[in-house]
Amino acid sequence: MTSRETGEDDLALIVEALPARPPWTARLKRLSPSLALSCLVIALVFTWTLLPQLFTGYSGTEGVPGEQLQPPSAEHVLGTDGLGRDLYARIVYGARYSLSGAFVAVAVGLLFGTLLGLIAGSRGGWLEALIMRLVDSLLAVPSLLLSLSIIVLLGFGTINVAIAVGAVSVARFARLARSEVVRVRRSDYVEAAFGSGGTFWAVLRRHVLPNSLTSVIALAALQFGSAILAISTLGFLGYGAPPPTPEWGLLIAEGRNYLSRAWWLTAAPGLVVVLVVLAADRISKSIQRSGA
Amino acid sequence: MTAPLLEVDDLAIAYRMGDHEQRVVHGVSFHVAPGEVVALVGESGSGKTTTAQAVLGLLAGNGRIERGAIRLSGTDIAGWSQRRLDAIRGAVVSLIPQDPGSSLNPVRTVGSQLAEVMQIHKRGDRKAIRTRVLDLLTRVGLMPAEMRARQYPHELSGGMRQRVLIAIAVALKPKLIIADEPTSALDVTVQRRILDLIDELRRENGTSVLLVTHDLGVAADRADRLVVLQGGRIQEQGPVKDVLAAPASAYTRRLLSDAPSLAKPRLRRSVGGDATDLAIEVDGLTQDFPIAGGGAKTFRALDGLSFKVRRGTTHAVVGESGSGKTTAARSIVGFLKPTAGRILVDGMDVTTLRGEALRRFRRHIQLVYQNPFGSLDPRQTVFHIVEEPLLNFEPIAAADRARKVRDMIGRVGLPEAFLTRHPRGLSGGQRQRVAIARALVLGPRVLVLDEAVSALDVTVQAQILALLDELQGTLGLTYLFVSHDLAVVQQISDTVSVIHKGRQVDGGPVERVFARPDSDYTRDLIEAIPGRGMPVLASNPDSRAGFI
Amino acid sequence: MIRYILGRVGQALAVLVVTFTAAFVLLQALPGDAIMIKFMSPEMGLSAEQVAEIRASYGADLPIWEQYLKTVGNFLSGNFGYSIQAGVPVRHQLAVNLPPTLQLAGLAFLAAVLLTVVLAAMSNMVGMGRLRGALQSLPSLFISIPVFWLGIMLIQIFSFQLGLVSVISPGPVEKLVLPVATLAIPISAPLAQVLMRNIDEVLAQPFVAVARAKGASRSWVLWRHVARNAVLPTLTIAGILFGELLAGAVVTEAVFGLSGLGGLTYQAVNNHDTAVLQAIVVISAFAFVTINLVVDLLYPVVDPRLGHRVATTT
Amino acid sequence: MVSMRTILSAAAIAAAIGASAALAQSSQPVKGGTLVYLEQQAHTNLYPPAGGFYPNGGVLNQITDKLTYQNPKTLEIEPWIAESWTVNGDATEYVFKIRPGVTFSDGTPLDAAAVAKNFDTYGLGNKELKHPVSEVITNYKASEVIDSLTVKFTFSKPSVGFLQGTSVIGSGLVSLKTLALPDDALGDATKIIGSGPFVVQSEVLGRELVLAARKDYAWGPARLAHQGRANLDVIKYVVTPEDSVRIGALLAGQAQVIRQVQAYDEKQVQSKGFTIYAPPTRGVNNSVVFRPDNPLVADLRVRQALLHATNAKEIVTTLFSANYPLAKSIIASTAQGYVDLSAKLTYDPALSAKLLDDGGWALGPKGLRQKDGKEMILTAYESPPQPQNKETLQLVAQQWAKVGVKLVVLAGDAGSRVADSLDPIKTPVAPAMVGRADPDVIRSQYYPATRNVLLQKGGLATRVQSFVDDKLNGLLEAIAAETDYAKRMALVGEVQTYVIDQAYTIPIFEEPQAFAASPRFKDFAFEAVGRPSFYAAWLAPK
Repeated sequence: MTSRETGEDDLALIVEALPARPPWTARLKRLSPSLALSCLVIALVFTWTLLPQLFTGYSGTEGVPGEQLQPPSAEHVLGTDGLGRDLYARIVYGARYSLSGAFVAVAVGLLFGTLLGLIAGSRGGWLEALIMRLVDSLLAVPSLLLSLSIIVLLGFGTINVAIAVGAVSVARFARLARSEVVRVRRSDYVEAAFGSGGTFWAVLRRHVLPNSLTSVIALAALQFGSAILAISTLGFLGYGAPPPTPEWGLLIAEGRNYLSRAWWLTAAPGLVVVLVVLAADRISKSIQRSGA
Repeated sequence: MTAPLLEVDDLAIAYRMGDHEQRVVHGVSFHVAPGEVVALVGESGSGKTTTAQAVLGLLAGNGRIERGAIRLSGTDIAGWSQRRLDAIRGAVVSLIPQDPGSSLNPVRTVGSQLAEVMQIHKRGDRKAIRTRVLDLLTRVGLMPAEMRARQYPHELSGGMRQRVLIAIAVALKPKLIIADEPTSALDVTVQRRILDLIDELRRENGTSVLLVTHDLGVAADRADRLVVLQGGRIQEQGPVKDVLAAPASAYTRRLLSDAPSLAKPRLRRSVGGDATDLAIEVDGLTQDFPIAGGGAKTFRALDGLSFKVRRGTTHAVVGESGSGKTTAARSIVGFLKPTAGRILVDGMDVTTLRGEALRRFRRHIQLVYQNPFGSLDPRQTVFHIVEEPLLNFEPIAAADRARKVRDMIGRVGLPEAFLTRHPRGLSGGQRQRVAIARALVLGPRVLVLDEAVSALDVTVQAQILALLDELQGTLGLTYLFVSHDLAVVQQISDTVSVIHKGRQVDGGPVERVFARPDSDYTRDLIEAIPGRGMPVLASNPDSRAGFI
Repeated sequence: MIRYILGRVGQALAVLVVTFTAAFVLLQALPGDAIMIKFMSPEMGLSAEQVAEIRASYGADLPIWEQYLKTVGNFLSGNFGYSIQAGVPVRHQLAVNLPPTLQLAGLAFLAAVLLTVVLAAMSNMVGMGRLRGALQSLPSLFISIPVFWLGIMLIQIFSFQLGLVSVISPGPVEKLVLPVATLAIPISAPLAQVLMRNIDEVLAQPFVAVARAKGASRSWVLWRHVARNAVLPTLTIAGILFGELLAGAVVTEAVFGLSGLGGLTYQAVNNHDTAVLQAIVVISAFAFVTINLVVDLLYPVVDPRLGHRVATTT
Repeated sequence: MVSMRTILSAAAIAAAIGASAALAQSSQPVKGGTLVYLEQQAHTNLYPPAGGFYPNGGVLNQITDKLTYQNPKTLEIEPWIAESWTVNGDATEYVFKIRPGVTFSDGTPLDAAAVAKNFDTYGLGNKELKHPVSEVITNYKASEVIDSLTVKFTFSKPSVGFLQGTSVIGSGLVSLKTLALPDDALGDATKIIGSGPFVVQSEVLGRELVLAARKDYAWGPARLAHQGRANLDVIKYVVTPEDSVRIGALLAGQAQVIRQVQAYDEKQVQSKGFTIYAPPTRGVNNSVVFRPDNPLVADLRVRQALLHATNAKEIVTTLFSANYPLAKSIIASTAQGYVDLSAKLTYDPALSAKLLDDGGWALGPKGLRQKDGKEMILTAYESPPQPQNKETLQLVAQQWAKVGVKLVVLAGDAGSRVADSLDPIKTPVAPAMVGRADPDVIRSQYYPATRNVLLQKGGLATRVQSFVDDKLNGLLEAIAAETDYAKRMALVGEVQTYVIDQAYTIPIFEEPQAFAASPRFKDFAFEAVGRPSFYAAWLAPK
């Protein structure tokens, strides 16, 4: 059966009207405000991780006894905590731990998950069956139970917590990667690549990987957000990084005890987390679209 | 003459693309008289479908009528709210859509979807509607109606689905039917029956039809008047006879000349040469596929296909969907291992090749795909697409590679500027040229073209065919041309095999087969080709130039 | 079809076995064990010999593989072992803790589905043009809020500030309002996102245009054509969400001081009470595979197209 | 018989907590009503000797009676289930006369036989049933039922602490049925059959526990103002781990009493007209102890340096309130035998720095002390049950950092915590406290065979290499054995001085049990070490 791509050509005409690759200024112009804002948020948070001292004069870990539990004020923008530590400073310094944590988590999931999915999707056969059953059983164990056990196993600390969170997301990445690889493998251009004498690995490298990665990257951006949340949840359950690490999840988790006395201690970090996760989510969506 | 049923007056439509608006229909005006069939003819991007959607009030979300009027029996409905339009849609104006495959809700029975149009417009009670449904199904030739009514779309063939959609369109005896490419997704034989059915029904009810099509042949056979659109502007309009006889606009002339037709002279006479120098020899090719979930049961897609192709000639494998022609192509290039039979390409038996040997064999024979949108990696630039095959064999210096690629891009008639483009920046024809360049860059002796021009507009199609012809001349290539379109086949191939349900029903030199077919099936195929009544214009000289 | 079903069931069993074994190995690897934690804590003041005896009495001194076989045997005979920390058979603990969690998770899931449908429907209503964006970004907001934080906030606002519901000794219904909300909101987010995406995809299908061309109104099309087509693929993520539900339950139960599987899990991990954990893993794995099995087997039934196509749960 | 001087001295001491209990002696008690009591943690095993754990004590104290009653005001030992008693000269024989007509809630009589069986179990443990030995009973030999209401206990060595030991929650009397159960069946409160004013009615493990008043209860301690059955009908224990939820629920009127009110919440609770109760625990102060087996803290100078680097005053003023008095010794100023050692507990960074230098710990780069390549990095696990322990340790870490010592505070899961706490290498430092109104508490805290906080060799901690302090252990044994009260108190003083001189411990504050209660809740009383007693309590109508 033949099918006609109606309308495709006049679209092509429009594209031809533009230069092959629009200059970044042009692309920036077409950036939607919400996306721009999201990028801004992430960018800011990143600079926090790199040069916290630029953003605050206070220490993120050392408190000033006698200045504890002060409400937000001129010298303490977001108030102080039970040890007289400036909350804003703790949030700024905490970015390093939260983000690195989230990064490690995503990296673990991305690396192992994508690898498994790639092998399963491209090799197929019994190997695929085996891998996917393993992935399923990973999903079958309640994520929290899994990460808790892993932490107990590895011991406490930012990185271990991150690994535990990442291990849980391996399954998601694996499944997505596999389905993407399978999709790409069915495409004509992959067959054409084989048809022009391409070896398995060459085709994998040139076509399958780059084309299946878009949605995987999108998922990564999404997971980045949920990793921060997962880490904070573990902090709440007492499985977070050891004090006085100003990791955001810990801030919310510790702050909640003061809720009836000092609301700002959980409200402020909570808000920051929500913003960052929202931003990650928004960026993930736009990556997804750009791929489609 | 009577007052027009539909009057489109200076209609302009624009689509929102990101932050700016892109006008695609520029002040189109035409009318449809009661009982009349008017064909909107144009290639992709001509704005014909957009115009039709506007008449139904079903523009895509980002579409907007900028100005102009759409008068239905005198009243302008251009500004109407969806709510008001709902009242006339289906009852006064109805639609026969393009792709029967996806135009029916997959999870509801055809009966319920046919009944729905009557429920929406509250025509009769349950019982009345049910009997009407059965009548309609019977009328469009879906029998036994009771059984069909209970079936789901996926249980029907393309033609049957289109009949259901026709039944839906005529159910309420509307004044106007908009048929948007009603048969372009169907095989020619089916196409003819469907078009006949539409004709009968509209005669019965004195319905007017606005026939939207890319196929001048179909328009010529079925319409009273033609409206030729290009780039959202009307090139010319008038009674079919006049327009075809004496096209006023150059564009119409071009369309006429480029439209493939049996009556046309062949592009080239078949070469003489050594009858024993065979590029391809297929002998008793048989291919079985396991039936999914059917255990050991298998389905025979090809049954003992045999033919020989002399070097430097073009052999066509013709058949309708499901005939097994694509299977044949894929077996010959070595993507499928045949169940039985022998395939010699340049004297090598493809069926015996495995692993590395098969990989090396690839450089002898290349495949060009039907869909130029799916066969190019969206992430590669034209340069990398064409370069890639060179990386797969003996290493070649980067400079040489670049030279080869440039050379090849030039040969397929694309400017070097395109090397940095990505496929999405190219039109369909351009993409197919890139695909051909990729196929040829390894310097194969044999090229298998699987419906390689079917997805293209006639003008583009003509250019690609011309290009292929030229390349064959200069490079002495052998083509295996797989197609459903006899007209095209007749134009470019020397020998042909007609296959039907996996079996070869006809074979031999094109002239012989087309003049004196062995099988009734071939005869039907030939008769079904639309546009037999069309006048013949000499092939357009500027076809070879230009790369639109 | 039969082969498809058998294949599916086989896969399910495979997953169960793999999960069981993997969990057993993981749990054995945990540092220290319940016996040490309970009997070597200073409050008990036991001598080393006494602890050794206790260890033996639990069969905790057998080699790993023997313990593994023993555990497998026990589970097959429906004996989930003995919780060292609580000093009661695991079966009893489950009997106490499973029902409330199932109730909570079940209601939360329903609430989430309801919320999802409302969101999806509203964002596709006509005249929602302005609100649409907001409604569609709501799910993103939902997944961005830490569950425990949400819970604590809901308590503070609805129980302590407004005094609408009591959290300490509430009535049977009252008891569930806030926890269900806390659990449902984050769960509804992925559902809503998938559903909305599917709806948009289906709306782009030609058959929708055909339905409109019949004169069907937007909402008619939404309910009679889009709904079913869009909901089907959404179903398939139910399996994934189950895990999320349990994770959410741990936190929710901790915040609201409810008894349930969540709290049990947390306590068990905390005290390395491997018998309990093994049982929880098996139960949730079982639930997981059954849910997915049901979805997979139902899918072809609900969707006539898939005579035997496999419904993926991603 | 306990000498007069105890009572006097004790009376003086007791004044402190008198205040709280005395608060609401006014208007007529109301019978009936349900009390909702919010606990921070779920009770664990309710084998009475495990009553040292606060949530356990909070339950056991309502459902069991004891042989004797220690008056929280005077600390004098008064009759309760035992009408009278005699002790021989060297405290190796105790004879108790049991009050007639007392029954357990299962109807069985609380007689000499029952008491004997109870103390045989507590004193010797029960291997088959895995019942451990009670830490409050030492040198227990045997019991002898003289007649149905007279029982005699004999000891291998003098056991002076025993009389007071019979008054503590850990010696709560339970029915023979209960004692016949294996230890790990006692996690279920409904299995604990006592003779107390309340009876366990129902329980949701780990979440909720309902006690009902025993209508026929008529054997409360004779000297109490309140007699007969308890005023309240029902007590509902709800385990509510979330601090904010406990406070919120109390203020919102959803509960009447909550345990563990953090110091930072006291102000606003009182400002809303609610009452804070902070009975002292009279035991070993909330402190930081060292594990000298770990080479890093083996050197006395290092320990002393850290002692002087710790600014306990700052901790108390920053994190706590007036209810948390600054520690002046290793035991509370309200505990027996306390001596004021505040002179030795000075905050003196200069001295501390000097001591470290002398110890060969020179300031390295990044301000961390080093000695032949090793850095001075210590590790401690936070102890969740102790008030703001995480914050306390963080503050300590901050203070130690000033002298170039790094303290890593871990928030481990219970499992890892217990495991690591038994390994001096993993945990050279640990937070510690224990509440019990008897000098013997010091022994149970430091003695290798019991809590062994210093991790000496000979205890459960198998990873300990060599560290043993025979002088300390000798003193501890002496305390347990010494029969003469004055000599005993002298020894207690000696131990305190020794422990501080050795800088085994850095005392921080005297830990109270902080409760908050609605103004409607009256006659809220506490036993000697701060466990709540709801026997006399009552709820005023709204």
